[in-house]
Amino acid sequence: MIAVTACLVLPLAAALAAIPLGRRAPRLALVAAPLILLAALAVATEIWRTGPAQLPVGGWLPPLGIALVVDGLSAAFLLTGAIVTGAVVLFATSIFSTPDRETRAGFAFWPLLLAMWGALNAVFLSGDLFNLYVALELLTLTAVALVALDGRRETVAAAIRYMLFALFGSLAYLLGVTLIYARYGALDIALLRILAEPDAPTFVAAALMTIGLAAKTALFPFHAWLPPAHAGAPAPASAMLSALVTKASFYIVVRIWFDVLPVAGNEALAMILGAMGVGAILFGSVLAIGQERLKLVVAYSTVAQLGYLFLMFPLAGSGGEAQPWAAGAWNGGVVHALSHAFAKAAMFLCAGLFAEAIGHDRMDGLKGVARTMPLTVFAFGLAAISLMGLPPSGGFTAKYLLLTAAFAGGNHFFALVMLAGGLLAAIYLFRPLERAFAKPAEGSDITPIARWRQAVPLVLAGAAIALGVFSAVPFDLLRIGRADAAQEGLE
Amino acid sequence: MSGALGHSATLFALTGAALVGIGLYGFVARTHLLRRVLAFNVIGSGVFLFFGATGFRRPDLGADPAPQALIITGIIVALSLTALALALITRYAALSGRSSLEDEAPDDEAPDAGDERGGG
Amino acid sequence: MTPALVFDGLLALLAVAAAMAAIGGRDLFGSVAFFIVYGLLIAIAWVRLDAIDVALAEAAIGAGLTGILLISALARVERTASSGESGEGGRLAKIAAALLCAGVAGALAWAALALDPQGAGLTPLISEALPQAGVGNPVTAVLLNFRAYDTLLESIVLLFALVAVWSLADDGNWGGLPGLRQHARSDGVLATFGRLLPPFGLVVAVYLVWAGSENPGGAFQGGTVLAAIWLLVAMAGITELPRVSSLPLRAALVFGPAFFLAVGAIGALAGTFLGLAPAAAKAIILAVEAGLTLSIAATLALLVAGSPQRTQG
Amino acid sequence: MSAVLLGFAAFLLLSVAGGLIRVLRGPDAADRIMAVQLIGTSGVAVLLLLAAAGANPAIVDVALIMALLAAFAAVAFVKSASADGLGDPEEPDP
Repeated sequence: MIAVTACLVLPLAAALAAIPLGRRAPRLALVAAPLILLAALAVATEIWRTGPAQLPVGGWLPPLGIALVVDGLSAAFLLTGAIVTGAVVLFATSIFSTPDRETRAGFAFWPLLLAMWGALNAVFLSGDLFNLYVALELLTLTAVALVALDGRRETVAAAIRYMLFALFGSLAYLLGVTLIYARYGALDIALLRILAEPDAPTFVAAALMTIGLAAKTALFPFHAWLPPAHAGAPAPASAMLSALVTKASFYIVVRIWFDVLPVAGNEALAMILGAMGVGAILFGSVLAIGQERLKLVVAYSTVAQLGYLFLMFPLAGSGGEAQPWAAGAWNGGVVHALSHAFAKAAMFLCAGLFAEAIGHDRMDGLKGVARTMPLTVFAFGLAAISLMGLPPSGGFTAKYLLLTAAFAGGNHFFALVMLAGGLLAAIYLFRPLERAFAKPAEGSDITPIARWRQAVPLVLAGAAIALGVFSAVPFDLLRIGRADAAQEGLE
Repeated sequence: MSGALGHSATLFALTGAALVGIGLYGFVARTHLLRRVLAFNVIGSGVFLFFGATGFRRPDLGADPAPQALIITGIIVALSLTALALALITRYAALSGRSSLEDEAPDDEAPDAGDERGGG
Repeated sequence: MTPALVFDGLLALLAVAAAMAAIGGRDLFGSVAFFIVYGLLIAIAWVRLDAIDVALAEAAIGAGLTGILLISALARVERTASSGESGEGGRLAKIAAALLCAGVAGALAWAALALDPQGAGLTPLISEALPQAGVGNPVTAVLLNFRAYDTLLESIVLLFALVAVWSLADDGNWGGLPGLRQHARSDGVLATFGRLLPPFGLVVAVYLVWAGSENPGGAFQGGTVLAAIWLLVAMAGITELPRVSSLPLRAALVFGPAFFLAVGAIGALAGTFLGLAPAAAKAIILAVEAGLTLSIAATLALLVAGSPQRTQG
Repeated sequence: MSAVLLGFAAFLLLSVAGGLIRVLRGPDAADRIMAVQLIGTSGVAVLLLLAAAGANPAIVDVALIMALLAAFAAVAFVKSASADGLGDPEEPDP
């Protein structure tokens, strides 16, 4: 499958070429982005026709070599990543273009963004625990650098705080991986699915890897780094960070939990993850309500929304016994990750446009923007619908599935928290929208924004809605090659 | 490995575990940013030593080459992260005159000044 | 008690002591000194674990370059920032942290002792596949053939660490020279050192890369030595490092990973991503290693030098 | 034979321990640098003994790298101790 290789090689090659190209890098990115999107589409259609595949890199079969895994889950994330990143590339060309002389940020942004894309695709395609580590570190490196790109003291501090959590997360994950290798002599996830046994080293390894990845995903209580980092980065970078970078580590957790660990009997560990998710939903939502800056509202909303993702683990039930609601919870968690990616990317891009138009991102400055920037406000509203979980959106489908699983499994507490989270999201998202529709303040000065740039977040927000309207398509895609543990009890 | 006591692999695996503990203490309990990066490197080499020792359980077969290769990769990755962390810290020191993150005064001018510092 | 056990026990004890001193000390300069000693001891431990390739990497990178990065970062931070570790947590927090860390170390030790003492890992599989790998050193075979994909990503990680470091420059200095101007007395010890050592280092570096295919060594170790030599010459004030805007420099930085990636892509067109035909494997691996050595050397040297800090030489 | 060599190597480690005390006590940066250099030299000697004990010439390469990089670390140390952190203690004051 040449398309799979293209998904890895194209963004990395573009990232490398962007370094010597300097000022011409934006044009290169504009050429590369549609190609990578096409490659991701080709991967999805290919597995749609022929089913899941395992591709040994270099022809060496695991455990000796590394195998790439292409199934519905990886294709869904590849495609989401390609759509969001493609939109970000388009959006960023007018911010980080340097027509006359190469500038620092104008140089650094493009190779970092393209390498981030390559790292994301590498994570989504890798089936090897150590290879995932290297890909994850490439992702972290580019993410931290993009947080600090502004160069102000506060953003550098935010980047350092992010880096400290990320370093902690890497070490914990790496330690888990070494234990797995020491125990099984293998790092391939598909092989480990067969080999794994519920014993002491496996349990310690699972706990370490999960904690490390949770820190990288900013799951409560490891969330403290996220709001300043995501709010301080330039808008296109914030969109990447909130939409995709946090999802990459979550994606690995899903792979590990449903492929490696179903045998490890981690009822307690799953409940801890669920409790952390509950903490994230409540804590993130309540703090989002109190923020006076739009980007911080959106960033705290990310903290809250990430919490839903981790409810998937206790709701799907571990231990591998057939639970009729497991598939629903799994689908709900994954669709939530995808629709949040679209909605949050749209929202950060909207926030960036508002800030450009009014010169800052304080909430009171938003008064009346609905009149001058109706397109952007509409996109923000659509994204908000998905985040609140209102129909007909991807966010609704996801939360509906998670809620159904919670009631079916008798987890009423989780259901209650999810409902409360939806209500709180309505409150914190209503505040900026209410201001946008208010009467404009006297003497407010608004810089006009080009229409095509306002259309970019609209497309992303539309994708979040479409995920709900046409939910049969993602469900069929995700079904391809799904792990047994996520399939138990499926009709 | 307990069956092979007297053989140095056990000793070095336990040393690696101890180094992870020592480094982790420095990483959480000390505040000077440079020392935390140093602690990160101590944890890292502890993890590697632990890994390498578990790969040397069978002296009759020699050291397992796979962990060795992974460790070399890990050393380069750790160096890359260290270099970035140090560059961030020098930049931060130049901008703020500080060498630790704690007691940071909230800055009202900054659009990103988080007004919440609780949690983990 | 065999002499081997006495030696290893003493070595482990010293490494733990050096680590504790590096973590616990008051004076940061002393901590960095302890860290370098710690790295040397760990390199010796790798020799005792029969992992010569890792020992080389640790001596060159873990102890060598990381230590030097720390020294120069310390010098820069102390020039601009107030020192002192104010705001360290209270006694109770420290005890809690110590207990947590002891718990983690204990859990690891417990997991290590629970492992099967007969576990052979991948050793048998690797020896079986080695004849098709193109190189005789099994570690190089894993790095550049069996798990070449890891190594490809890792070379890109290193390069992007440099891009990230550069991205922290002052806007006004963009495109300029990395680090501050170095100077030394023209006939002093340092300058003499800078003239004498390069030929030596060059030979050692080339030897390490060449030897890596059959014996311990390889691109990363050789590249580190080259980087150290280049930096030494620059530190002695004999040459300047190039501007970050220099196209030849950027080409040199990108060349190794790009060549490696191209090899992978060509393999994909022929059927397997990063696939190397056994007959051509040795030649391809040596070519990739040569390219990587060049790029790694340039990247590491510029990582140590830091982001551009001036526009005039 | 190898046991004797390992015994010697262990003895050299004791000198490393002595060096560690000097690094700890200082009091000057220069004392610490000198102690690190001493330890580096002992480390090289230990490696050479291990190479002989294990009859493994590749270990000599490790010793070679260690010697080279230790010299380099000394330069970096000396640099950082000079007046502006970029010069050479031998230079006359500018």
